[in-house]
Amino acid sequence: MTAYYLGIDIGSRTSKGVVTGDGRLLACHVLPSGVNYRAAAEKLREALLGKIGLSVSDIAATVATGQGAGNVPFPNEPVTDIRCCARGINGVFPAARTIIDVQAQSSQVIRLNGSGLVTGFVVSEKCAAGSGRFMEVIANVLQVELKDIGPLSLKSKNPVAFSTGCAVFGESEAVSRVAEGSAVEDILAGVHQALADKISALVDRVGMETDCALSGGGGLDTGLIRAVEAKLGVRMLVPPQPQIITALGAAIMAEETRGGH
Amino acid sequence: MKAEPLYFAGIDLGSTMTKVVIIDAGERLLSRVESHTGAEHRRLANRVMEEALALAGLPFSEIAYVVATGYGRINVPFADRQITELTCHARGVASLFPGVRTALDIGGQDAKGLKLKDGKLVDFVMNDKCAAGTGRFLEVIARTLGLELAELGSLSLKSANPVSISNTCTVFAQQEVTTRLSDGVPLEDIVAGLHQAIASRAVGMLRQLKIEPEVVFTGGVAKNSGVVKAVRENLGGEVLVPDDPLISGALGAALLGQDILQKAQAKGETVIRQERRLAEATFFQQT
Amino acid sequence: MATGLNRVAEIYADRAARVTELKAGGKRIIGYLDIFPVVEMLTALDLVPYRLLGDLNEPITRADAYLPTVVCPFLRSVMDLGLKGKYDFLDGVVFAHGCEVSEKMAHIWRTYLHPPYAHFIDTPHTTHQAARKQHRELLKDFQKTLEEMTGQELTAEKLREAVNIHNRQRVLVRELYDLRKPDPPLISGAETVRVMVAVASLPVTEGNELLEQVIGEIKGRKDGPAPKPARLIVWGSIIDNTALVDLVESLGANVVMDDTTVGSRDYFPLVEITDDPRDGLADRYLVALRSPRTFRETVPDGNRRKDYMADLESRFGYLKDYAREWQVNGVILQVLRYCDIHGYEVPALKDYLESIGLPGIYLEHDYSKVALAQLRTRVQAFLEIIG
Amino acid sequence: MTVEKKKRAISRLKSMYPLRALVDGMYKKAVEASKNGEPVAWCMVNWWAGDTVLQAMGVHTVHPEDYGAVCAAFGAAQPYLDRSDSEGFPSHMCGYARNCLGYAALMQDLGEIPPEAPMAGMPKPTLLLGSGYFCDTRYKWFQALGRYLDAPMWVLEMPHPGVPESRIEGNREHNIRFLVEELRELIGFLEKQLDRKMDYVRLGEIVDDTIEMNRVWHEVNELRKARPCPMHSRDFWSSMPASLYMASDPRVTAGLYRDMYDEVKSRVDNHTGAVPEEKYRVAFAELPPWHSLGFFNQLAERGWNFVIESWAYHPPKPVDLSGLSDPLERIAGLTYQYFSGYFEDAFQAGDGWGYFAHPYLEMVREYRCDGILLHPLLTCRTATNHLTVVQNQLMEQLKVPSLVVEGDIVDLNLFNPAEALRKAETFEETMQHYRAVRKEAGFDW
Ligand SMILES: Nc1ncnc2c1ncn2[C@@H]1O[C@H](COP(=O)(O)OP(=O)(O)O)[C@@H](O)[C@H]1O
Ligand SMILES: Nc1ncnc2c1ncn2[C@@H]1O[C@H](COP(=O)(O)OP(=O)(O)O)[C@@H](O)[C@H]1O
Ligand code: SF4
Ligand code: SF4
Ligand code: SF4
Repeated sequence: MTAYYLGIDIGSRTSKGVVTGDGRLLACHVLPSGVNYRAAAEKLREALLGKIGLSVSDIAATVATGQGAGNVPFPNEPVTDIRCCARGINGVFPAARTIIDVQAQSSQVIRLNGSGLVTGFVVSEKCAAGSGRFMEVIANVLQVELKDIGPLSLKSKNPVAFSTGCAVFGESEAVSRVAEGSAVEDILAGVHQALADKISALVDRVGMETDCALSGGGGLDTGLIRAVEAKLGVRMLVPPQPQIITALGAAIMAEETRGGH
Repeated sequence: MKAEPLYFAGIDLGSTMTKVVIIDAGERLLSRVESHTGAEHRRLANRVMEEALALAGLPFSEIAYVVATGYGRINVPFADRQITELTCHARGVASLFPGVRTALDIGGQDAKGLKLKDGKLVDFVMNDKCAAGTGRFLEVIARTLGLELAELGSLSLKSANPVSISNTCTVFAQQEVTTRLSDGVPLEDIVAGLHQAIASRAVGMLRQLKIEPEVVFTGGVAKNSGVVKAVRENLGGEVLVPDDPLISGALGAALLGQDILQKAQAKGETVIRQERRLAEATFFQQT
Repeated sequence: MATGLNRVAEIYADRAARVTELKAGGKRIIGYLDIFPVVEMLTALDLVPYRLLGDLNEPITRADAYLPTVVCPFLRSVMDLGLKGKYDFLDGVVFAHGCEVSEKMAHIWRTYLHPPYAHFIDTPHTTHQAARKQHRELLKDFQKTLEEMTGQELTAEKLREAVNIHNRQRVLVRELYDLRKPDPPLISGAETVRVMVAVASLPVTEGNELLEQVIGEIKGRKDGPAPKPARLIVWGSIIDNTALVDLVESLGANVVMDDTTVGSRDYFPLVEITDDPRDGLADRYLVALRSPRTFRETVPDGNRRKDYMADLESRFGYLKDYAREWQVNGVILQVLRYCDIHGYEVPALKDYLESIGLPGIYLEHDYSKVALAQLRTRVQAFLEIIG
Repeated sequence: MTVEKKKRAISRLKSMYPLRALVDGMYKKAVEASKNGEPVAWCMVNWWAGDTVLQAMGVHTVHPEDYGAVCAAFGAAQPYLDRSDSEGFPSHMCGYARNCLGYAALMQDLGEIPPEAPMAGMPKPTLLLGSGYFCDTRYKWFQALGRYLDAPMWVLEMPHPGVPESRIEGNREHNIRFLVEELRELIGFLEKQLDRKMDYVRLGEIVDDTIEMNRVWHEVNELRKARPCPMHSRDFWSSMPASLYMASDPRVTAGLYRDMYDEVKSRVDNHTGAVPEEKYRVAFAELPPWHSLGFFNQLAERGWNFVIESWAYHPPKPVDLSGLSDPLERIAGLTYQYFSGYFEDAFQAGDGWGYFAHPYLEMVREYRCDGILLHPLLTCRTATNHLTVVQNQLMEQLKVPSLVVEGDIVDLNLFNPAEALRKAETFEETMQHYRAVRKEAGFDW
């Protein structure tokens, strides 16, 4: 009989869940975390089980991670998101030795070995100007959908240089730039560059070893990926669903902890 | 010889609010106008000026001197002189509260501490890198909570139990606030907590200048009675707030205009002035 | 045509150009950090002393893995340039115990960059008799490693000659600074920075020639700085780039004097020629150099009590003289973030300035263009204060 | 100190308490002495050198550095830090210094010891004794105190052996001579200030007792190589000031360290560890977050045992100085040993990064550490400068990973315990990984 494992990643913006069985990804789901992490976790589990027609009792083990892991109301093993992320990427790209994980609240750079164990890491300050939230803030004020920011930004010829390092002031600067005639794509590209600069400073602190992967919601943003690649001078491995990598890793960890028994 | 018209205008093109003040030679306030600086207005400082002139019932040509200050001061084309907001605020404060030696100004984009001696600015500190600790922080939160800025103060005064918000970053605090609300924390406790956070940052900065009571508190954020209370608690001393805290910079600018003209006249010098023509202003420095 | 100043501009833009030429011609170039390595001993052995400086325009990327972010950004920049190979042409480096971080960086530098020759002088922090004696001993140690490296003997004769040439440079720098005394000054603050940086990038004799040429030109120039209401002195952490001075001068002030390195602080004191020239050198670098990193006794002889004002006078009195001679009406106290040596000095210096009625403004910056731009409003407000 | 209600995950040594009490008692003694008109010095740690001299001359001492840690642990530092800020001292400067400058400013206002000062407070000093070793703060801070205190100041100078230049012929000799002469000049200063003469016989005894005290203290720490480690860093930190600050007659202190030796030895014999289950042996660098020591309990619950910490607070490796008749030469010898004994390896390896970082290699190797917790301080260059080098070298040479947790010694606002714990949890995996790597590379732990 197949054992099923659940990985739950309650991020500050989005909650991600994954079910694995026999070492394969069987289902995944993403929903907004909202203000109630408990509810988000419940809904996530429901949706996942619904997708593959399983019930709670079919789940052999659950690992919860992310900012809201402490609020997950059903039995689980908590594991830090850095470890889960490393396992997740290892599952997809075994050759990856460095991960750039761009989440809503922070960015982190993780070094890992061939078994997906974390061998070093560094976490950014909690400043929105260095995380995925910067993109959201700007996208929101420019009334661009998140999914469109990447493609738009890639069209830019003249990225706007921001005069501030703060996401909030950056927001008003973006508004003024538009009012003064700057193109939306140039502003987006400017933010991508600003973010890539911060990320590259983080990378310098732990060092980079190729292959280098990019995960987290930031991995959905082609504009950011290109900006980081240009800055670091290497190609990024980006999984098809970068946002669920940490949840996938959590499921893998769930399997590992139970695997032997 | 034609007598000089003796009216002075100060325009404070702030990051959030644009303020214009017109005074006469007796330092009487003839008109004051405030308007959101907003993206489109940033280029249109002249509109606010026009409005102020209309209110005062004066043609532009009657204004003897125009001083521009604030974040966008460099680009007010019709100003005769640009003076930093630090000097202008100090001048405004000195006229409103003669003898005061320490002032705190929290505006939309920065917080400043001013040190005065004999009515003149002698030292200052400034915090302008991060929105946390500025009026912008409160704007963002008010927007999130669907509240008017003007409501924040009285609401927070109801709180007996301010909660502390663990995120310093404005953006993340905004999110934390929503989470706290959904946890059932009363709105007023959250708002009061935010006011405390702003106040403690501001007072921390102000401390870099040996504080000499009493402290005057100006800038848009001083309109918020909750922050005023928190600043008072943090300082452990009296805090003076002008009736119209928003305009102290513009007022100071107008007064400085008068000072400049008087000084020049006393020396028998002629003052160079811009053509009295309203024109568009841009916000960013032109390169 | 202002060929001297043009030459200055060229060297300032590409500091290494001349020394790499010399190196190709067989000269050995020795880098040194801060103002405490005794460069005369290099010159005496026909080695070219070359000052290690940072680059404000180059973002610090590599240094993060070797020096933490909470230390002097200037030193981080120097380290960063080293790691990026910008100092690979050096045949050796000399460090001294300037400040805590510069000392540590010396060791980090030799660990990771493996210079062919490296020497660290553990310059004492006090001017006690014991410390002076120790400093002389340290210079003997330095001499040993230099002689070993060059295979030549450092004779008193050669050393005396080197002292003379370096003293000549110091006299010339003073002459140059004298040209800042008139109102308006004949040379701007930013130009002075460029000259000083250029001089620190050349062998001493060439530096002297350049200085003579520049002084000649400036004396006769018509296109000097315009008069401005504020005449300022800049005090504090190292200035090896025109950015800050440019900013200040663009806002309506002339910077007419400095108490920083690369500037009056390292060039003004002369070396006394002593029987054993090393004695004069040891005392000049330990006692005569006026850096806040060197501690001087706070109690006048025979006294039990310390008098704060007397202490201030003995620490900062020379600034009053500068202010008088250069007709200064304001002081910029600029400190690089995390520079403890200068940071601790700020309140005391402010006390002193207040006592002599000179306005001062404290500016902290982190050795980057962005940070400097944010200082604009502060500088402007200060100039308004001076009025 | 902070009260812990729960059953502690770290089992503390009973013999630690009297040692800590000695240091705490210094404040009360100094306040008494000051009332009686006896001289009191505010003293930077110039390790044993200056303190032995002061003790022999009957000068009472308090150590503002220790007092910074005390204020932090009592949660009493904030008003002093605020005051320092308002005096215009940049806030990125040493937390101990800011605490002390704020304290001195307040004391000057009040004309007396601030009433809420922890312990008995530090009385107004007769002398300020700074030092030219280890950090610029040690003399710049004391010099800055001149704004508030009229006590004359002396800076005791020390050379920095332990660098490659120390091997130049004759260098050792002139360094020792320098130390001795410096001490003589200090004594001259004290004699003039205090109008009393140094009693060299008494000094000789104190110096010998100090050497012995350090020897015993060294032996205690040697025992910590045992598995499981019988003594946690927290006990070290509580006990170290007794030796660093010459808290009492060194003979008395030596007796207490001997008691500690016995207790630790019996734990070793009984295979009793300082934490219930020693899963990870961890080293610590440099200074701990005094305000949040509870953090170590949380880690202890996860099986982290802190088995060794920065060499800089450890006594010198024992050295035989009995052949030197001049007590000043013995102090110089001890001090020189302190700054060079840990670097023999560095000299052998011809390493330029010698004295400030190299000893960590030996430490981690001999105490068989799985990892090291680096605590860079935003306010202290000395304890932070070299940490990246330590991190790089431990990895390169020993395959031992480092965990970096930023914080501060005094300023609570700069340390985030939740984030620190998240990082620590992740780091466990890294330590496990490198265990395997070391095994493969032929290391024996
Ligand atoms: N469709 C998308 N296109 C581009 N970027 C996206 C998209 N969706 C999310 N993002 C980015 O991902 C970030 C959220 O990342 P995520 O890893 O989900 O964060 P968390 O785990 O903290 O909730 C957002 O801030 C945004 O920058
Ligand atoms: N009616 C009000 N009640 C409370 N706060 C207000 C009110 N109006 C403005 N503010 C606050 O004042 C800030 C703007 O202050 P101001 O001094 O005008 O700044 P600036 O000069 O940078 O535009 C806003 O960010 C807001 O927080
Ligand atoms: S700088 Fe802006 S984005 Fe960064 S922490 Fe401050 S408010 Fe947040
Ligand atoms: S600026 Fe300060 S920290 Fe930097 S090298 Fe100079 S003295 Fe040292
Ligand atoms: S070593 Fe660090 S903590 Fe200690 S006194 Fe010096 S600066 Fe302060």
